[in-house]
Amino acid sequence: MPTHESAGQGSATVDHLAPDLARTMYRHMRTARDLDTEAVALQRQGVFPAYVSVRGQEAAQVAAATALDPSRDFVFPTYREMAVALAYGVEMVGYMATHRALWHGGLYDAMESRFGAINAVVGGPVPHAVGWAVGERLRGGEGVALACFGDGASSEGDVHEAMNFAGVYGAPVVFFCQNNRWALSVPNERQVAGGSVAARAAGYGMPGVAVDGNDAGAVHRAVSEAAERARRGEGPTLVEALTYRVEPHSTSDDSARYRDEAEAERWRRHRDPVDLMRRALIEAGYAGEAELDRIDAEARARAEEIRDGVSTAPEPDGSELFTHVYRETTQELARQRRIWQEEVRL
Amino acid sequence: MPTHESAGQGSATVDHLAPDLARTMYRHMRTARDLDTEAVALQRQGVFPAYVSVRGQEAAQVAAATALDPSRDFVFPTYREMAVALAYGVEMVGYMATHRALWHGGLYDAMESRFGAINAVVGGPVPHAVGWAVGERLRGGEGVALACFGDGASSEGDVHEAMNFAGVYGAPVVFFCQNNRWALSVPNERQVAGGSVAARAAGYGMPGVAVDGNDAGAVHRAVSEAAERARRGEGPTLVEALTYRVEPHSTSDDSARYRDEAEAERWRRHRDPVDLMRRALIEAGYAGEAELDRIDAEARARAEEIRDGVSTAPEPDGSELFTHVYRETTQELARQRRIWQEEVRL
Amino acid sequence: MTELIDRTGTETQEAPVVELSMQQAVNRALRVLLAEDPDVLVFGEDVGTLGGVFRVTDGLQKEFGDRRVFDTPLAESAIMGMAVGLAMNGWRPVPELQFDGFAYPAIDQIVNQVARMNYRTRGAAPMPITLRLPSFGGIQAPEHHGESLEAIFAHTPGLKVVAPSDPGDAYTLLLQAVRSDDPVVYMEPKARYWERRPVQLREPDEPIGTSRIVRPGRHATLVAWGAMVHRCVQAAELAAEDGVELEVLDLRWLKPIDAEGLAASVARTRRAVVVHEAPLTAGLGAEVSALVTENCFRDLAAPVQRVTGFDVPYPAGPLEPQYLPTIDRILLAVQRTLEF
Amino acid sequence: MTELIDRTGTETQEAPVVELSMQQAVNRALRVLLAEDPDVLVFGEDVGTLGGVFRVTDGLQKEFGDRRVFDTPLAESAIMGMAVGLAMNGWRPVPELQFDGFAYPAIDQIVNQVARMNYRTRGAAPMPITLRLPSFGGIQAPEHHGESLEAIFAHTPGLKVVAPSDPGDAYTLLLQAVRSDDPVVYMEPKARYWERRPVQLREPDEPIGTSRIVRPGRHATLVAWGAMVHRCVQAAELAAEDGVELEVLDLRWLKPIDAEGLAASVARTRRAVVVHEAPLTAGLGAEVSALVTENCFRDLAAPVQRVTGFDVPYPAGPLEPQYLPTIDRILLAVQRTLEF
Ligand SMILES: Cc1ncc(C[n+]2csc(CCOP(=O)(O)OP(=O)(O)O)c2C)c(N)n1
Ligand SMILES: Cc1ncc(C[n+]2csc(CCOP(=O)(O)OP(=O)(O)O)c2C)c(N)n1
Ligand SMILES: [Mg+2]
Ligand SMILES: [Mg+2]
Repeated sequence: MPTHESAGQGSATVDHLAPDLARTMYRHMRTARDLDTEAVALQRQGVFPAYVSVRGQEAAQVAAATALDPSRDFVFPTYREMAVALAYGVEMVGYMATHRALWHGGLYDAMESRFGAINAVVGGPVPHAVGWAVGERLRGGEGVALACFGDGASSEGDVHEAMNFAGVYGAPVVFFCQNNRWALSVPNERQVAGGSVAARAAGYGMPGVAVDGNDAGAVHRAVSEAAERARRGEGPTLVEALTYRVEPHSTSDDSARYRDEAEAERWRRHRDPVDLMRRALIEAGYAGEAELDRIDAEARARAEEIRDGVSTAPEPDGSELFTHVYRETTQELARQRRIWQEEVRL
Repeated sequence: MPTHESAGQGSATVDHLAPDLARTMYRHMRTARDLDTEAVALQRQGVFPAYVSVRGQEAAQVAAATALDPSRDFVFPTYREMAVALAYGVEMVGYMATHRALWHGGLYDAMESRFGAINAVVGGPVPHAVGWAVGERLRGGEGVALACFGDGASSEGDVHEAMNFAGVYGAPVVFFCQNNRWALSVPNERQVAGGSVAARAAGYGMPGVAVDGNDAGAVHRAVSEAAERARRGEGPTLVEALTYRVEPHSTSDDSARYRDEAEAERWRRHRDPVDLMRRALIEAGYAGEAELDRIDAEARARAEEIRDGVSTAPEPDGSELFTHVYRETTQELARQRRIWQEEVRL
Repeated sequence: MTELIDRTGTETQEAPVVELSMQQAVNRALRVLLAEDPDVLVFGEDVGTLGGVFRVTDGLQKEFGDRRVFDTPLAESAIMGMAVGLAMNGWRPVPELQFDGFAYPAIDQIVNQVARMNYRTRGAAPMPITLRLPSFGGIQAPEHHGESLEAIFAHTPGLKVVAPSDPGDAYTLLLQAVRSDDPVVYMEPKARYWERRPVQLREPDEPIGTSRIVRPGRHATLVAWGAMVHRCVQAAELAAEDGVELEVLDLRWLKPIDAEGLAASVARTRRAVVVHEAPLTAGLGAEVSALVTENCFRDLAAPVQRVTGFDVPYPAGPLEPQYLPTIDRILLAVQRTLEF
Repeated sequence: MTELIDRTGTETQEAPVVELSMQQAVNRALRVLLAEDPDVLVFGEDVGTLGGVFRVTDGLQKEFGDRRVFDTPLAESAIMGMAVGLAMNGWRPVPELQFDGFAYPAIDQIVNQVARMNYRTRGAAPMPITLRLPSFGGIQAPEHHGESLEAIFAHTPGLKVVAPSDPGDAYTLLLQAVRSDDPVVYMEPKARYWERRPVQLREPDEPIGTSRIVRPGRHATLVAWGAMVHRCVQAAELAAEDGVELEVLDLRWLKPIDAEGLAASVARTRRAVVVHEAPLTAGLGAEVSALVTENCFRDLAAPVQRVTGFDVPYPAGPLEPQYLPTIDRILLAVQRTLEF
């Protein structure tokens, strides 16, 4: 069975982290939290047609991102990876643009960021991570792919096929499952046979680690170790971060229809990852209240700046419909573009 | 880790079987062997366009079939299940018709036989077994579904999705993997990450049993126990029968291109399941040479009868192209049938 | 076979008129089906406790229990594969796949298994499966939530395909689809889920494959299905102000297609414009164009015009209105055919 | 854009003539591609040690090593998903899916990922992937080994699709497909794998999307691709005995379709018959028919005829010749169009 590290402790472990790193993680978590709050507000104001909150998953996301090396690794995200993006260094106005529906995949440069386009197919990008990782080994590189997916996604065939491929090829992949207990309205009990995603790893001959997903330090350790294993050529690891989706699935969802919101409330109150991290920093002597307040203020400013950026970003021109379909366009598509020009743009 | 029962013993265990059952199993195995030999010959003679041999897998197949109750269970086969069909009581001329390409799914009645149509999509029928089993429980029945698949099929997403569904619903399914070491030209080492299909079971919270697939008694016990578990409402089990594909993948294949045929030869010589069963029957005092010779003769006669039946079966009439597309045909299809009548049948 | 009689015709007098959205009409139909046939099962992602992301299955689990209406894990291929096995055990499965774009992971089970199991077993194992698939675009949704897969389904032997355009048809056609012993893909136009309309809850009384003249006219026939029917009616209303009378034919059944109904309309109007959301190339508009031309070659005064989505991936919000056929594009195509 | 010049034209003089089957020609092309570009990777089920079930990749692993040419586990979706990731890491993947019917499990990755990753990333992550897919029927194979998926691929924005009909084109078009930075589905007509023909190993010298007049004629144009081109040529030879000169146009590229080449031919002949193996309804023949009609309406003397597989699942051996378009059916369609 997979190792459970500090699951359910209700605390964050930071002693093994350099103080600087721990503070940086806190800063990202706080920024993500504020940006999340701004995003929910933007949706209420009608600026975003919809938004998927990462609230409560900041520890898991920031820790995974900061355990990687953005100069050589590559992240394959889902649609709920805002704090991973932020902590990994993705240009955030471009990232948030997806929520304003400016461009499905986001407006950041996926290749420059080494952070794939936002992907809405549950499970779909996981094999991409394996392909990237196989390719990385083939060219002798030392990069590691992080494959993000949810507990619901673990049911998809693609995730299984990807894990089996990674095992067979010994590919440098970290399968990073954020188990937030819910896949839209379906809880783990009716989603994950056997109850543990991490437990699936053994069947592919790879280590599986279940870790407290609200403990940033624990997740950081687990992902770091998995990444280092992969980098050493020892193959894939599955890390399951046990956390909780405290918000509804998206702003279009009403979670009161299918769950007891008191449970979410308990997670918000007693296991909020940002609070836990703040407390741990102070207890470890890594930062004082004043310094943390300063970081909080900076985080707020950064979040507001991103909010303003995405709110005022220009809408893409309609011609972009046609620009990126092919590298080398076709006569037929050029003809259709003319029709668009004459009949739609007017 | 899954239990390995008598793996690699090079013997068959029959003590736990009633003598009658053990002799019946031997009869089926011998008949299947002879029919297989006839089928390969028919392919050489051009009667069959191609054939997939079950040679060496007779123990696994006959044992699985005889562990079930054909009056209430249901088998979901692949394309390599001839001995399962035979032992389960399927009308064998209709079964073999698929190899003469008379009808893709075979010409037996799948519903009457409680043995699904021959299915060439690797992994594809496995979710059907789960659906059938879920439906069986819903109507309060006690039937069990046997989902047949190969080691190669274990890589397909459908097999994973099916196992997870079965686990979540506690469906009465026996996942029956015949691991014959090869998926066409690809050996287990480059197919099954972790090396064991049975080991995957734990990840779905179900028992996984690896069993010597050339020991008919061992397979019978494993499948019986799995079926009884399922019948008692205790959910699915994964049984992996470890065996070996001693023939090429099909008559179109040349296995010398990718493997050392000496290995196949060792399996033929030392672990032939029909030989092992014969020896075990004698050793257990379940039958004497004379009786077994009589069974052998009967098996040969039966195989020849099936061979003759399938060789002389009439080809389907062209109108059958149109008969079974829908329960309620369409005007358009009726129109196309007229075109066929006027322009093709002539 | 086109039904020319208006909804108020005599044979439908008994059906009561109620005000319903399409989402409610589908819900009503499911309720009728679950009540009348104990073999009907409704399942899919989030259809149970939640009642579906569009609330189409709202209240069904409560009313019929979690054995008749239940959630599945998140795996589209297994949902359709399970439907096959349930059908083989005598059930009448009504699975939902949550969005059009997530039918792709299930295409293998749909094409290779659902659509041909009756054929493969020579009629022994019928597949009375109705796949409910919220479809088409127009709601500014995320990627993969605005796709039109009808051409793929219509190309698949063994399937029948239907797309209602209003609440009344949604109700009646779903009854017809689920009661049919053949597999049917039932495509619900998401963009039309919410508008409430006076609806007659009619029992099916036309054969599968019957189209409907939504608005009669004589200068050209607009052919559409799903949400585009409404748009064509709007275009026809505008054209009428200029004295151009457009007939709007709601194809409804995309397989089998009502070739006779199409031909009868175009024989009268001599001109046709087919409108759909899917990309142009190899879209179902090509089939309509080919069919009409084959059946009405001598009558046609102009080539059939196609007004469709462009050959580009379905775009995000702000570009959606520029991708989908606009009323302007429809009217320009009408003009082209009239001036040909 | 139709290339009217025969293979013996001046610009191709340098290419040596050798006798090759299509299977060998594809093998040669792969060898050239692997040799010229270290980023080319060939992978799929059984393509490595075995050299493919059709021996198309025979010897490649030996020559280029098992890092460039390798077997995968048995999972089609992951094969295409892996191709996406490899492309994002700078490789030029040439995956094989073993048979047409087993592309269905990979449709989600092909449609939702391969075809639109360049679009999704606004050009940051191109997908120079060539999917080699042994396709079409005619070899009396088991179920799912005789399917024609071109309509699905052609309907998918972001894909390009090509189907060679002879060894020479197979060689040249594969070079073109793999060197292209766009994803291409390359459909190999299995029934034509084995016949050896004198072949010029030509470098690509025409744009993507160029059709080819295989046989010039003036009474009607037969439009086909893959194995049906050969059958159309046979039909044309028979018709010629009766003084009917049929032009045979090998479409080759099924996306983009050579609309100009088609129109130019039909403008001359005024009649067209499109022939394909896939079922009729919503097949690519509908697109060809619609296109030709749109572009040649005034020239057309008769509606475009479609001679296709029937709307039934691809059948087993003995029924295969009754399912596939026969020479008789082609000639009857020619007669219909001539007598219209
Ligand atoms: C293939 C596919 N099927 C269905 C959906 C619709 N859908 C979007 S998110 C979601 C739940 C995903 O749950 P999980 O994987 O746990 O991720 P989470 O939302 O909890 O982060 C569903 C069903 C989808 N996006 N993709
Ligand atoms: C989905 C799918 N992909 C590919 C194939 C082609 N194919 C037929 S059998 C086979 C190997 C199957 O291996 P395994 O599952 O181990 O079964 P075995 O043949 O050994 O009985 C392959 C690749 C197929 N039939 N279906
Ligand atoms: Mg979740
Ligand atoms: Mg095998």
